[in-house]
Amino acid sequence: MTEAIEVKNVWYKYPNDTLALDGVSFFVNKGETFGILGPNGSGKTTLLLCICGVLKFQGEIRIFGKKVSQKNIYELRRNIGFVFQNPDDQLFMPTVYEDISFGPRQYGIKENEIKAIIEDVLNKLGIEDFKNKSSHHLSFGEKKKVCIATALVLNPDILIFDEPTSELDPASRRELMQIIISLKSKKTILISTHEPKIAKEICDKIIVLNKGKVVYEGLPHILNDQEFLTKNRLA
Amino acid sequence: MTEAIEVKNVWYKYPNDTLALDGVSFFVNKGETFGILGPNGSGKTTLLLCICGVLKFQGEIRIFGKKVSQKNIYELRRNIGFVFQNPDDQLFMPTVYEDISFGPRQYGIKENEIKAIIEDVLNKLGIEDFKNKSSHHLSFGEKKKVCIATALVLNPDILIFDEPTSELDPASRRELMQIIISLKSKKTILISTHEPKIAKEICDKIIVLNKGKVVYEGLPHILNDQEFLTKNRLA
Amino acid sequence: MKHSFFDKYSYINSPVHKINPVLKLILFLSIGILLNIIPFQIVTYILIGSVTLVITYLSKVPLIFILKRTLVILPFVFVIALTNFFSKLSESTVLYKTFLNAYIMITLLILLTQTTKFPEMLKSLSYLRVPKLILVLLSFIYRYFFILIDEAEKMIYSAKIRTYKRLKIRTIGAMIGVLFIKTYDRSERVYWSMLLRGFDGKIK
Amino acid sequence: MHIPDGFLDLKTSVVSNLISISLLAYSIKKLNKDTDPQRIPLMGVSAAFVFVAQIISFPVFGGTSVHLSGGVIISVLLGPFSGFTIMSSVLILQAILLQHGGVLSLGANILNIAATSCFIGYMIYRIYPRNISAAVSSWISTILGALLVSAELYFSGKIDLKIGLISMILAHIVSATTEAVVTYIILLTIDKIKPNLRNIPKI
Repeated sequence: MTEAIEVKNVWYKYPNDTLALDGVSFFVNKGETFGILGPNGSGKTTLLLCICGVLKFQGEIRIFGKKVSQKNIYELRRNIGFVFQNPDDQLFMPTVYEDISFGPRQYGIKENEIKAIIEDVLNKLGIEDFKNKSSHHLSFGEKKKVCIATALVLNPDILIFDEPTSELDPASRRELMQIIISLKSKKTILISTHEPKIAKEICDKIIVLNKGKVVYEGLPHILNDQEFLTKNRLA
Repeated sequence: MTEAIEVKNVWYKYPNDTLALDGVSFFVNKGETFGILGPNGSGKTTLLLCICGVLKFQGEIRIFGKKVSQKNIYELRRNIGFVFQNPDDQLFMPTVYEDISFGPRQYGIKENEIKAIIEDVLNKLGIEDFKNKSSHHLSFGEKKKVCIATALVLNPDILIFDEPTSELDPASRRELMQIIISLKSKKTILISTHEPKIAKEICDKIIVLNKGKVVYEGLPHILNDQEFLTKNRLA
Repeated sequence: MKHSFFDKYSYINSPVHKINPVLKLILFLSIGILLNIIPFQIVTYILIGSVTLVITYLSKVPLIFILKRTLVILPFVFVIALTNFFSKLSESTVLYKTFLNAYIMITLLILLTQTTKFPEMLKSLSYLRVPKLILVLLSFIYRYFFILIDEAEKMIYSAKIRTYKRLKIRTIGAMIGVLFIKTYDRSERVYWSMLLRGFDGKIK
Repeated sequence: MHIPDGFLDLKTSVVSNLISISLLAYSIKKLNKDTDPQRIPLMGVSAAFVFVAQIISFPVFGGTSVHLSGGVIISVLLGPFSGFTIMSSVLILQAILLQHGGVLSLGANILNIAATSCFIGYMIYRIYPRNISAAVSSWISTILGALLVSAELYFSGKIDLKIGLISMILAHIVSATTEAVVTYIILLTIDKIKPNLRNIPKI
């Protein structure tokens, strides 16, 4: 089995009855860095939340061959790390340490083990000083790194980044891209973005979403086609 | 008097005592499109809010020669249109029409006059259908246009855009840049951004802020200097 | 995330939608008072019941939507039924009358609000001399409810992605605390945006 | 807890509406005297916050869930008159948009839910103004609200007082306890992250 994620004919309706995902299908191979492109409002975030089983969709999603359902959510979610577009949506505990330890604690890992893992993750990201700060007082780029730490702490096989570079200045963006690139060889990575440049830079394969439908699936080379980009509001 | 905005040695401290602006000085000529560049957290938004007298700073700011103080702030602000980075902070009324009429009503303009001005502004921006909608029904890019309408409705001489393109997809970004360019010949425009590309495209003059200090003031050609950009976290 | 509007059926067109909202509100209140005063008679209820049905039909608001929303009266009906069962103090007609009154009133209230756009509702409330501060608070709730629920929902998703258990009261409580901090920060930015458009402490 | 229309008789409706309207008029008068213009947007967004906080469900045993009411927390943060005005606006909107509670019964609901928590609850909190007292006063004011509901239904001639009181209190023990615990946690979280928010003037 080499498919990390398989999405088969997934539908999702917003509470107000508009269709967010309209029969989306694609698959991501293990170890791939996969891009989901599309303009604002094309359904990218919704699709990512469906993959984690947070939103109740119609259709079928498999993670490493196992069907996403309410029963096996325990083992599946443990294997997925999710980085939200806006760090303020992701961080809800009083200190950075408590935010990062939230996941491990839920899975019953011992406190001293958690402490060691967190030291390690923070060190790798170069943010060990933040540990006892409140994330509320950090800069946008710093918060983003804390979010990556919360995603990495359980050492998942799959990492999902929702619009990772949005609102970041060029330097922080480059720094973040470096982090993602350094993870590329170890993880299966799913990235949503509206920036063709980012997809060209790091994605092995992409799909393009428009109004909840997949309008392209394949290699990122299509992102040099100006006409295609304009038609799908990506340029 | 050709100086629209004069900023002389302005200091600002956040409530938690960290220095946001550290002796900032520059001037903007009438009719100029002026860019304030800097990475996240360099003090751009704080500076813009000081210019409008919303935050209490130390130092001196003059708008068309008049010193910004608590006494005359009311009349000075009438001549400034401000477009916030996040439209949800700017639009707080139940319908688009009421949001745009908020400013004129505060300044005691008559209802029938307000109606005519709003029709005109909405027409120019091509969003006359939005009038009776709630901004909740609009997309991010559409909300952004409504914000521009709220800034234009009192026909101010100075327009301020805080990170105008943030979170917009490429197509919406281009549309927004078109609007700003169309206003260039009529207004003095102040834009804050962390994207050198945008500054190069439309600014006549720029300053670069870093940690609350002006590190460059002059023509935007410096933005081709890779070393300068890297040093100031803009590349 | 796109949430459905509370007043989502107010955007369709029907004869009931065209009636002046102030008139609708006054009619609603009069029927409420009338139902309280009149004695319990089958004929009267058949009459008022059929009028309600006709309005429901004309309004084009889906019946299933109305039926679902009327369920909120059940706990109260239950308490009264309990009294009825255990004590001889109240007669069974009290139960029937209360149930019918409550049912008619809630149906009419659903129809009133689902056939009136919220901004129009605000206008009629201001016409009825509801204080400005209340109107301002109502419009702020209407505007920021969806934004705050989005923020809350995303925090809940972010926690759910990192656990398989039901969220603890402690976690959700902390989230609400964080939500208030965000609320305060948001109100500060909204305040600046109001200042920049000429706000001087009084909304005109 | 929100009484719908049709359950109260005319005299109870009229009396409760008159009391609520006077309390509201007095609160608004107090607030209008305040000169800080920032209070208007602060109260506005806070009202939306209460509305949202009431929708978030808390899991309790047996797969059921309860909701926060929020009167004590908002009064402890912004003051009793601000809290009461905010809670009343939330109740008005819930009545006209969600049909939680009725229009004729609005006065009674404002008394049961807003007045108990924002005035009585806040007074209890002021005796010993610590987070733990906010929790205790949340518990007391929720139960007090339940008592008022039964009293109003009794005065309307709908229920037997004893049965009403017992069933209402039993029905509210869990939600009162949750309200107390959550109020405490919210205040604790704010103290940890942004303690200066506890210094907002209390009006």
